Amino acid sequence: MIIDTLTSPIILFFVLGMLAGFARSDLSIPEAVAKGLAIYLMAAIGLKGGVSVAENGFTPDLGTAAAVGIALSFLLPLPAFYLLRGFGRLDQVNAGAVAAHYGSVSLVTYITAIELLKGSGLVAPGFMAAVLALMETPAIITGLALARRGRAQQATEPGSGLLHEVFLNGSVVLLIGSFLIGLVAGKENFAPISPVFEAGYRGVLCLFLLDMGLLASRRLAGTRALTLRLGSLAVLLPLVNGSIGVALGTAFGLEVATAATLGILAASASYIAVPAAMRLALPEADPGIYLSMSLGITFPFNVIIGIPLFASLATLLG
Amino acid sequence: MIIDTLTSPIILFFVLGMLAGFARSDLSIPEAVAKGLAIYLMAAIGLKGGVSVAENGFTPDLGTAAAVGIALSFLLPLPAFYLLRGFGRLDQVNAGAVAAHYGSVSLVTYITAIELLKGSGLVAPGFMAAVLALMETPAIITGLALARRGRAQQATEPGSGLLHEVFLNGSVVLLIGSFLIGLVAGKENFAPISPVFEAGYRGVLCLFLLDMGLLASRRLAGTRALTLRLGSLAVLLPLVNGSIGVALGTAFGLEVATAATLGILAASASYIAVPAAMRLALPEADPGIYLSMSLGITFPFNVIIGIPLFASLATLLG
Amino acid sequence: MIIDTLTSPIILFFVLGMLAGFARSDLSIPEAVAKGLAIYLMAAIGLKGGVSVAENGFTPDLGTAAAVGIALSFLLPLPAFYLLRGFGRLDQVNAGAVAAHYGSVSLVTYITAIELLKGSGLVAPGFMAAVLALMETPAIITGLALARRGRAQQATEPGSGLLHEVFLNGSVVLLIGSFLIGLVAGKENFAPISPVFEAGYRGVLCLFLLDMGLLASRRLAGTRALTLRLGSLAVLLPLVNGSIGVALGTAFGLEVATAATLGILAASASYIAVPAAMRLALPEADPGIYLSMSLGITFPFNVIIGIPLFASLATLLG
Amino acid sequence: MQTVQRKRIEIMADAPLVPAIVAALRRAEIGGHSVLPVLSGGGRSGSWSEERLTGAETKQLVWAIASEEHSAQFVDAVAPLLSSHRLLLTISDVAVVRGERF
Amino acid sequence: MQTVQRKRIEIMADAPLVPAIVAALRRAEIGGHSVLPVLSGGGRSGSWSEERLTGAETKQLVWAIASEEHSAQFVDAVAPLLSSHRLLLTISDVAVVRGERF
Amino acid sequence: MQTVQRKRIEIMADAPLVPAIVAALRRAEIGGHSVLPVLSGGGRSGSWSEERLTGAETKQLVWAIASEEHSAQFVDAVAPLLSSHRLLLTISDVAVVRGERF
Ligand SMILES: Nc1ncnc2c1ncn2[C@@H]1O[C@H](COP(=O)(O)O)[C@@H](O)[C@H]1O
Ligand SMILES: Nc1ncnc2c1ncn2[C@@H]1O[C@H](COP(=O)(O)O)[C@@H](O)[C@H]1O
Ligand SMILES: Nc1ncnc2c1ncn2[C@@H]1O[C@H](COP(=O)(O)O)[C@@H](O)[C@H]1O
Ligand code: NA
Ligand code: NA
Ligand code: NA
Repeated sequence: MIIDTLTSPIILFFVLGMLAGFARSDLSIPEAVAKGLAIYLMAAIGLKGGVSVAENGFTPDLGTAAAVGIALSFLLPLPAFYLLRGFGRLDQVNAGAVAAHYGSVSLVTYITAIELLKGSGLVAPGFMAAVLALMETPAIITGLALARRGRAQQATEPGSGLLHEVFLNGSVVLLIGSFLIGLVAGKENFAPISPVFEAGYRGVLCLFLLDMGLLASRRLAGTRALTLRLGSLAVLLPLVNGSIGVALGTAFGLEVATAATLGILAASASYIAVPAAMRLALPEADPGIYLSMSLGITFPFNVIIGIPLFASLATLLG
Repeated sequence: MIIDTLTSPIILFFVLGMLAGFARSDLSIPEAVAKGLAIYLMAAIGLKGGVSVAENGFTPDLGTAAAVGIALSFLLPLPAFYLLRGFGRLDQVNAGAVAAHYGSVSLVTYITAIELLKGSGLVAPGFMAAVLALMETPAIITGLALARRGRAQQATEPGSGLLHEVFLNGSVVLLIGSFLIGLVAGKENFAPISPVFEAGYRGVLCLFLLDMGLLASRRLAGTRALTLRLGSLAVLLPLVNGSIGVALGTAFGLEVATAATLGILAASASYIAVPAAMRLALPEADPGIYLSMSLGITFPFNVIIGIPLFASLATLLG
Repeated sequence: MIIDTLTSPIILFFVLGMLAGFARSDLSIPEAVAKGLAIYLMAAIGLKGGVSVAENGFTPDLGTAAAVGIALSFLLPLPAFYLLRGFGRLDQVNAGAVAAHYGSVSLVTYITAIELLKGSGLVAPGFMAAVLALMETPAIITGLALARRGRAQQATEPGSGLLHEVFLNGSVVLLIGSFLIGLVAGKENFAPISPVFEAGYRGVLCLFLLDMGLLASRRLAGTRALTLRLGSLAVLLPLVNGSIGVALGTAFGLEVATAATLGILAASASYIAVPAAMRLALPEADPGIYLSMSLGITFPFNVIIGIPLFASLATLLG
Repeated sequence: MQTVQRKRIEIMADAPLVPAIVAALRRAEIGGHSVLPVLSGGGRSGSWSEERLTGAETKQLVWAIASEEHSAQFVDAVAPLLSSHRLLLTISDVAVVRGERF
Repeated sequence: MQTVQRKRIEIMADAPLVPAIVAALRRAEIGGHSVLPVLSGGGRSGSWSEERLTGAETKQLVWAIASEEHSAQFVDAVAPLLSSHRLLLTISDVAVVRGERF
Repeated sequence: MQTVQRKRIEIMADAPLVPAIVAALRRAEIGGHSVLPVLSGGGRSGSWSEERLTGAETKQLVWAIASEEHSAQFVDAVAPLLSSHRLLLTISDVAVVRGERF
């Protein structure tokens, strides 16, 4: 499947972005357009997920995957935190901030995985879009608790802003909202809008991944904060988390494609929702560390190696 | 038809935007993207209108609808102005400014109406896109005359800028321009570009209405200027104007779908072209008032209740 | 073919943009959206070029066209420079800067040409997208050498930045990159993304040319630097360069469509990559001159007259 | 370090009014200006940040360097508009390097 | 030329922190503010310009005109946050034309 | 209110030249800078606002807080470029709160 991966235009555009970024080309996609593409992708996966649940009904798998996903998001920051403090030599605040990123999930990794899995015959059920949304925030709570453990809660402003940021952040609202819209509308009402949300999907993903490649390589090139130990952890953590995710999913009786997707979600690290929350709640943590790790290393690792790896693991165990 | 409306993804995205805005989620569509979507929608309805006239030729209905539309735009600000001064307790300048908004039309209400009407078998003729463009500006002239009546014309700069703003504002130029392009190109030349302007249309409209929902609810939540009386007028005025529009359209022998669309145009209130003109010509009028009324109340009212209502009224009278 | 041209929506949108710009309408496409559209168009022509070479294999024509194209880009600035100094009365620096623009190529002229030629049965081979990319930069080198001849190289900063700008500028990287992606992916892997990059292409081009029309006419209206002599050269240079391009292409045995496209590339003048390089390397040259000539006059001239003209010339000679 | 003393004029204004302000700058013989975007803001009439599609409440910041004499001329010309048009006009001192031409 | 002396407060801050700063301005009874976008920058912790999708490192410039008294009040309130939140807070003198209300 | 006196340097420059200016700031040991977007403008060579696709005439505003010494150093280094590159370079006084590190 790795070879399949490497002739997929989606991945090739990502690689092009990485190379252009490393070569310091001035190629760039305007911020507003990138945000627009992200909104489109979120609406599309939400809608398609909702429509597919409207077709197939609520299966027990849905409940299982959601429960396992939420548990993973809550718990994965714990081992990560100890690895980051011990092997990674981070202080408490930075270790908590990074751990939150690795417990949470990456939307783009998910979207890419769905496409690549489809290419090799593993069709993840649509409801995983809702599981994705549910896994975004629990890790933030665990990460903050770890970062602040044993310290008096500071009485600075952002407090209330944070809860808000966490539970009503744009991507969660849009994912869950479009999921519900897909559920209410059903296949018939989805038909007239499917030229945009279905047919256009993969092409838009190419352009979006071009931009992600540029972001990832520039982030890596511009960093001053990354040590060799942290770089290694940015590969080790997805391996550990992803394996746990696949194993748990299989153990709870999920289908191969579902378990593979759950593993990929567990392996992925957030670089949109969690950084914004951390900047607000832990401004003393260094964004250079958590962004370089999650966006600069873990994201490309997952896209190119992690996805086929966890797909194989799920097939093996399933 | 109201139930149809409520399972349409277009309306559901609007409702999602309203809810997200009221919950103060940080979900937002970048300004540049929203403007890009608006330009796309205007070009698409202009083109499709022109192509349909190229197909069907100039019918007498076209002339009738245009004439009635222009007359409505000129005259509807008059009763609105007296209601706003009397019941609404606004001063002369603000009443004139608001009246101009209600005489003019809302592009997005029109687009949404066309889609929803189509869903219930009422196909508005393509030339209504040109009628829409013609109805944008006359109300501005009446509104300004009302606001300035009895006062010496002030000799400040913007004067000449205004005429320009009114007659060459981007949306009028783009609507009329694409209408003419559609007319010249005809169905055959339109075919190669129809995947973008025809197939993509409804999906793009979903994303655009998501943004409009966000704008409308934030405008309403952020206002300090809205009284209960003005809020009631923001529901009463579209009811009155829309009924007049449908009745006149029917009286002049227009088809049911045409009369319904004319009513919806009359009921709709501008929130793009007219506010910009008012900011220039009547800077002392409070944008908090006219934007809250037209964008915050009248627009959602029309999208959810007004469109099916005037469609039923036209069917009844027709 | 000129009549075909004038009923094509692509050209009509360009004309609409020109008229709106001259009438000083406030119609405008947000910068970020225009850049997004440009990126889309570059990725699309690169991809389609690569896929077509993957289909048809590397033909000798490819090598010939590339070699002739590079030679043209290197050499065309020379006659242009002497015309600009002599007839145009420009100083050495400005003449060198303008000459670089006319040796290099315009992406949008190319894209428009491909579409219009296709309309009249001349299908340019996909590899011309790579030739386009190869022709972008050599002219910059010649133009700079001409501008600086006989003068000590100044020791200001931008030097190293320039090489970078020239060889890794975004459009070259994206064009060559997507060409290679198309080559690797081939027709089969291109199929799932073709709804975006193939079907959407012409519609997007309409919106992009609307913007180009606005830019061209505003550039022309806002200029203070353009003399009648320079204005005439902005028509003469594309005529000369385009004829040389068609003649050379035909002489080297290229097919009619290929020779026509080569001529159009030779006739076109850059207004994206070269101006940015000139601003860096020759900041004392006046952007008012080179942008008004290339974007304000030569670009519209080529789109409306040059393309059908060189197509006819190639058919005649071929 | 060869500098001249100049005034920096900054005017926060509604986007639709900016052309009129630029025209007033020209009439006061101020030869150059730049316009900076503003994302959001708040004041006595509430806060704005999302009305940008309508554009009616978007602000822009007009930024111009001018001599004391010209800036006084400009202020006198534009003062009547200040309250009716809700403009915020500030002036501060600034040293312009090699700035004889401004 | 009728002007009053005021302070111009400018705070360069991470975008997610701007609402908290605006709240602090309000608590110091500073009635208005504007927020300007910032494209890119560099400092001791490296340079940023392309992280904008994530938004975590994007800066914005909060710009407010206030009386000397109110601005001192604001600075005292916000000073503790300056280093933990990496804010850059500058204050300068400015003449506001017809500016009694600011 | 614990402040230090610093200089605010503002340079209006063509976007393609901004990296060179930032490099010059670094050479003058000015440790930080920010770049603000500019929407449009006008000067002796006409007005610009829509050339943004080509980027060749777009301006940006480089904004840096520095000590008097470093800013003088910077100005001396960059002065030769001012006219050939059409830069507008202004310097003004500013109080930086808790600003020892700038
Ligand atoms: N003191 C201030 N400092 C900075 N910007 C202000 C100030 N007062 C008002 N503004 C800006 O001007 C807009 C309109 O102000 P107002 O007319 O007071 O509602 C606000 O939304 C801000 O963007
Ligand atoms: N006095 C000024 N104040 C503010 N910006 C200026 C001034 N003069 C020039 N500029 C800016 O610099 C650009 C180029 O100026 P110029 O070289 O005079 O054409 C203008 O388009 C403005 O954006
Ligand atoms: N001296 C300065 N002048 C202007 N902006 C600065 C300065 N120092 C820092 N900044 C801005 O603040 C950001 C963070 O700075 P730092 O915390 O030093 O990395 C930088 O990326 C710049 O955008
Ligand atoms: Na994870
Ligand atoms: Na109306
Ligand atoms: Na050429």
